[in-house]
Amino acid sequence: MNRLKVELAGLELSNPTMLASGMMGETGMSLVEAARNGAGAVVTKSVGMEPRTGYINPTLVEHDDYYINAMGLPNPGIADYGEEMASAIKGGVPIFGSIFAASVSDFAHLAGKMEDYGASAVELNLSCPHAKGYGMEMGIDPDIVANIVKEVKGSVSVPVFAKLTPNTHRLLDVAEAVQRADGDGIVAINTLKAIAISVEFRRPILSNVYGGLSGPAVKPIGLRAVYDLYDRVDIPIIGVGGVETWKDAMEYIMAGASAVQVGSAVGRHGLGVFGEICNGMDSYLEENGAEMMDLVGVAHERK
Amino acid sequence: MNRLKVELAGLELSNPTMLASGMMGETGMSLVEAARNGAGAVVTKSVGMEPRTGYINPTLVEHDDYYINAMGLPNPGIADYGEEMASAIKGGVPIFGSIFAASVSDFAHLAGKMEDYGASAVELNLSCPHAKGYGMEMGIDPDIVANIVKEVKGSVSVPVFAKLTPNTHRLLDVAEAVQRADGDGIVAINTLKAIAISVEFRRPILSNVYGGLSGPAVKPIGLRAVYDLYDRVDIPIIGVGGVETWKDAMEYIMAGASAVQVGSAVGRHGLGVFGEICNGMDSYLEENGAEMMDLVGVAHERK
Amino acid sequence: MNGNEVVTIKEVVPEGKGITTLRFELDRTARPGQFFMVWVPGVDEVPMSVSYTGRVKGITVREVGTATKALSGLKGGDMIGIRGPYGRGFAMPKGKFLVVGGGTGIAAVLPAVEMADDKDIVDVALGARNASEIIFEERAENASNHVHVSTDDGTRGFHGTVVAMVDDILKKHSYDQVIACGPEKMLYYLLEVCKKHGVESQMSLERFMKCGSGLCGSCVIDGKRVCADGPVFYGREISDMLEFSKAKRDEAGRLIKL
Amino acid sequence: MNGNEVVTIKEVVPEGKGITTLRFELDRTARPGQFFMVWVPGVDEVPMSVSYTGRVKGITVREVGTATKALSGLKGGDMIGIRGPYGRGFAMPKGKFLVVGGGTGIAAVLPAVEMADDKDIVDVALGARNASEIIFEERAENASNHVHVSTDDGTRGFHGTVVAMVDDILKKHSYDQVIACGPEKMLYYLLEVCKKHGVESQMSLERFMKCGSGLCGSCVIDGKRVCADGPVFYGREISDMLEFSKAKRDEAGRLIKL
Ligand SMILES: Cc1cc2nc3c(=O)[nH]c(=O)nc-3n(C[C@H](O)[C@H](O)[C@H](O)COP(=O)(O)OP(=O)(O)OC[C@H]3O[C@@H](n4cnc5c(N)ncnc54)[C@H](O)[C@@H]3O)c2cc1C
Ligand SMILES: Cc1cc2nc3c(=O)[nH]c(=O)nc-3n(C[C@H](O)[C@H](O)[C@H](O)COP(=O)(O)OP(=O)(O)OC[C@H]3O[C@@H](n4cnc5c(N)ncnc54)[C@H](O)[C@@H]3O)c2cc1C
Ligand SMILES: Cc1cc2nc3c(=O)[nH]c(=O)nc-3n(C[C@H](O)[C@H](O)[C@H](O)COP(=O)(O)O)c2cc1C
Ligand SMILES: Cc1cc2nc3c(=O)[nH]c(=O)nc-3n(C[C@H](O)[C@H](O)[C@H](O)COP(=O)(O)O)c2cc1C
Ligand code: FES
Ligand code: FES
Repeated sequence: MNRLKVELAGLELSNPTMLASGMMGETGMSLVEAARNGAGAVVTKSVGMEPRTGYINPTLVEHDDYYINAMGLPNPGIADYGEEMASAIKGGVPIFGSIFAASVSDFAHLAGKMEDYGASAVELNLSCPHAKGYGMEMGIDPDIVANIVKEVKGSVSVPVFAKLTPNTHRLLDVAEAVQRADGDGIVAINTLKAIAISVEFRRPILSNVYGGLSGPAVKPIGLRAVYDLYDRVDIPIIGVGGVETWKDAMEYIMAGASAVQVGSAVGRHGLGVFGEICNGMDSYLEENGAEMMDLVGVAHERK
Repeated sequence: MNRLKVELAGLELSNPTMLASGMMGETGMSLVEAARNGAGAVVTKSVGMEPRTGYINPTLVEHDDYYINAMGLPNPGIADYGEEMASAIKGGVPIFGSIFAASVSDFAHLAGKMEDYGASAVELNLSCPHAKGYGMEMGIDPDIVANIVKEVKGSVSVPVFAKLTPNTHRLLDVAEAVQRADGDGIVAINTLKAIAISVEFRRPILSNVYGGLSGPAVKPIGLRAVYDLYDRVDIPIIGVGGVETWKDAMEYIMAGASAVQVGSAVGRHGLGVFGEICNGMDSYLEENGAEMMDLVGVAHERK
Repeated sequence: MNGNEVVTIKEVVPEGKGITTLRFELDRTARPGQFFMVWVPGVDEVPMSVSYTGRVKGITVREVGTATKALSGLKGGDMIGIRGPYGRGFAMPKGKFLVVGGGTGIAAVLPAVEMADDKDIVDVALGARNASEIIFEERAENASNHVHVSTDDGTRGFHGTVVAMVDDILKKHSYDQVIACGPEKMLYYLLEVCKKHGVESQMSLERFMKCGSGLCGSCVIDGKRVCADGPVFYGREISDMLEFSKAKRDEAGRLIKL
Repeated sequence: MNGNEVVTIKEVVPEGKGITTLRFELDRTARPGQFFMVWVPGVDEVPMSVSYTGRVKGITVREVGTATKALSGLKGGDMIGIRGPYGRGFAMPKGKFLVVGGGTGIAAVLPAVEMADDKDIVDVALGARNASEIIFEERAENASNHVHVSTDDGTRGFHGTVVAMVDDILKKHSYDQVIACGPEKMLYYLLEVCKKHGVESQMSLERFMKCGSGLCGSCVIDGKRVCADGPVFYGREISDMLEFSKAKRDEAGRLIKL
């Protein structure tokens, strides 16, 4: 019996761990590697209409407990990405096609392409904190988000997830807008807008100045977002932010997530992290005679 | 010569380190201790109209790189706080009287009392993320904030600082409102809304469920706030969030802060942290033939 | 790393009337005189001195209210949350020393008796209201050749307060230091006795604690944080405290005269 | 801890035509085959192999474009930003091994020569286009009794490619392993030669790197991250790579045929 199995928006995952968007997902074969290492599903790099080279380096700041990144959404563009999807599919796990765009119609176009390429779901990146004109700037407005979701829903038949930003006090309003527009699920959180400064050089480190904070430092914020979302919306929630151990993952599940995505830990600990999280959760479930789905949101029962 | 000296809103600080609000500041003698240990100024615990006992324990979650706290604004109430201020003044450094209230007129009343008690400045807590009806809920609305600041300015002659929340995308709009309303300075940031969950007990750890994230984990967000504020407003900025070393402090200064507040580090490293930060900054200034005030905002020159 | 952790109770030992020891495994270094913040979910989180400092740690609880009642009712296999250990513990004195425990304070000082690995350099004085509240006497005897016991009602050992007994002991023997924990009133008189005999002391104080880690200020006495700057202070430091035995703070931080 | 740090250049050593070593103090452990991300503010941050692994570390830069030009122009006292070391380095082989360096690749393998503390268990083959690009020959001789040198134009040592020279060496001597770094084309032929002689190898690969720490995927070859799963791979792993010597990715992640 597979205790780890979860179901969300009609998709079945053999376990609730997913590779987060941006983690090596530029290439199809990396997604296959993640699946081989135990990820229950994988998310592609956020792909846009045209190829983008991203920002020049430095694009990453590393610290004991966090990263700050400003890659600048490098991606080969949706046309070339078909080839990557063709290899990615060999991973044998559901693929979430992550997309970003500056207009509603571009979102719809990209989503359609992802479905054509074989994506099991679409993830709308409405939350990148450092790319001008994309992501977060639209992701804080419930009406804009509702429009995008509605349009995308009209053009694909796979489930549509909206990835939201925590850089606002309106997260819950935006999530409600997603639900109203028939969105199938919420992914939270993307990174927090952050900077790093070099004292020696008296300047910001990232070439783009601004980047996104991720890793263990953001887990308490991600958990809060998921916990709040679980009270506010009925559609499934995927938790992201600082997941490194089985306990981190379980905290998200108990807060209300039906699955978790793993980003920074893939750099900090390697791809083995998927197997370790799954083994840990499996032992816990066995000892407690429980199945994964029983635990979704249990932390709400006692406050 | 004292290279560390800074001036903000007409106040002179012998060095730019301050004890942040909430750190032991319930009692006057703790503020004296902080001053003796080298703090250039001290901020009181946020004091309200009535005594408050705060939330029951657990009120704190501790982690390698952060705390999450939900003290619940315990404080003896403004009437009793006069006695604490009478002892606090023996510290010989400027005291910022931090206040919180649910109405504009209460803010004005509290501010007046703090001035009467001998505060050198007033700090408006518009940003506590976990106390219902106070703090953050009003601190995200530029108009409400402008009203509070205007009213308080009308009732005191000491400078008025507004402490803002990072839990919104409107931080800069709120800061502009403070400036428009003749506020004398901005303090940023307060804690980020967060939770912690116990897997074993399948429940949130804090009795209040929600708390505020502080410590090294939030430094990149605090720096971002200060960096942005420096571009947007002309009034002085005090940086708070994750300051533990002289380099952390200097990063805030270079991002645009005229002073920094130290909170969590007082628990993590003890009160000796003020002396260490000052010594480190002093060596740096000496080696570089600079004075503190020369470095405020220098990171903006090269992007 | 003092972070939040959950441990499983391995053993529950009744020590005396209303006094219970809970043992659990925790892989952290704890020094005599330090304390944990102990969480009983749905009830409270309260400070408890470390009564066993080895790998299998222990706390010893006297039932006085809601949280201590919940703790006293736990069984083997139950779980509690732990933060810490926090605070400045007892420093190992140079020379010969006398360890004094009053009531539940005995639990806090017993590990200090055991930190001496020579049964002749540490003497012990244990006092309580009556015989049923004298705990850890055997543990003390395993670590010291001279264990004195007193009870207020005379049901065991010296009849009178532990302070009176210590006064007698100090008349006959000389020590380089006294180490103590107990009710503040006891510590007040003990400090007087130590001063009279010219002996330096280390005493563990108690104040109302919320964060336990030096942040919130609720435990402050004369500007010092009992949780972080203490709970153990030297007698000379305590002598300078205006609030010692005179006042404490309530949960709102208001000064309450004692 | 691999976090961002700023170091001061202690020494600048010209090694050959357009090749410069920068030495700086950095208190981190680095193994042969690992690399740093090196930041020149206002210019770029690029991957550079560790060419000295001791406390005073070094990188050896060949000038090919903007960033490497900026690095080559630095003077003692200048500062650079450092992240890392990152990646899987060379594993110390069991038995006798041959270290092969081609061009700037010599800088990356020299520490691998020095990890053997017996001059007889490691032999060395260094190759470059011409004599002025042969670097670290003396360093190699200090660590090995057999150092072979080749140049494409015959201005020093064996006249021909380093791969041709290694083919000769492998005909006469047997090794348990070959360790190599150099241009991908060289590695391609070297791998063929190793296979022919039945010798296992470890080779350090290069791909376009942004994050350097296994996150962004820009350095991926056949699903493996060169920065984190490599840069050193075993010959048997490289043989399975469809993109090796055939294709690489540009900055947008597009596949470019080689
Ligand atoms: C450093 C330190 C070490 C301690 N070690 C021990 C020990 O080893 N064994 C033991 O039995 N007790 C110990 N105590 C006392 C113990 O913490 C209190 O008895 C306990 O918190 C009472 O909680 P309650 O809910 O049972 O009682 P309540 O009904 O809540 O209170 C009873 C009395 O306990 C005190 N108290 C309540 N809450 C706290 C608190 N958070 N911090 C401090 N005092 C409080 C108050 O004075 C109150 O009047 C220690 C206290 C401190 C400060
Ligand atoms: C693991 C690794 C170790 C390396 N070690 C060394 C070394 O020890 N000494 C040395 O001189 N060089 C080394 N390089 C190569 C070095 O990183 C590039 O020469 C350098 O980045 C070129 O930058 P540029 O601005 O001078 O040239 P550009 O004009 O930007 O580019 C010149 C060529 O260098 C390559 N390049 C540019 N940027 C990068 C990048 N971020 N990552 C990888 N390749 C890039 C491209 O193929 C490009 O065509 C190493 C590369 C890798 C991946
Ligand atoms: C290097 C890097 C690149 C990322 N790229 C993307 C991206 O393209 N699209 C996206 O939606 N999120 C992106 N993210 C955000 C992650 O998917 C994730 O939401 C965030 O990092 C928090 O999770 P973590 O703490 O597990 O890393 C990126 C994060 C990092 C560190
Ligand atoms: C235990 C605790 C209590 C706090 N109480 C207050 C408060 O009463 N008023 C306030 O404005 N900020 C309060 N804060 C926020 C701090 O002043 C500070 O803004 C925040 O902790 C970030 O700084 P740090 O990372 O240095 O701790 C509190 C923080 C902590 C950890
Ligand atoms: S209990 Fe918070 S400072 Fe001591
Ligand atoms: S350079 Fe980013 S994964 Fe290798």
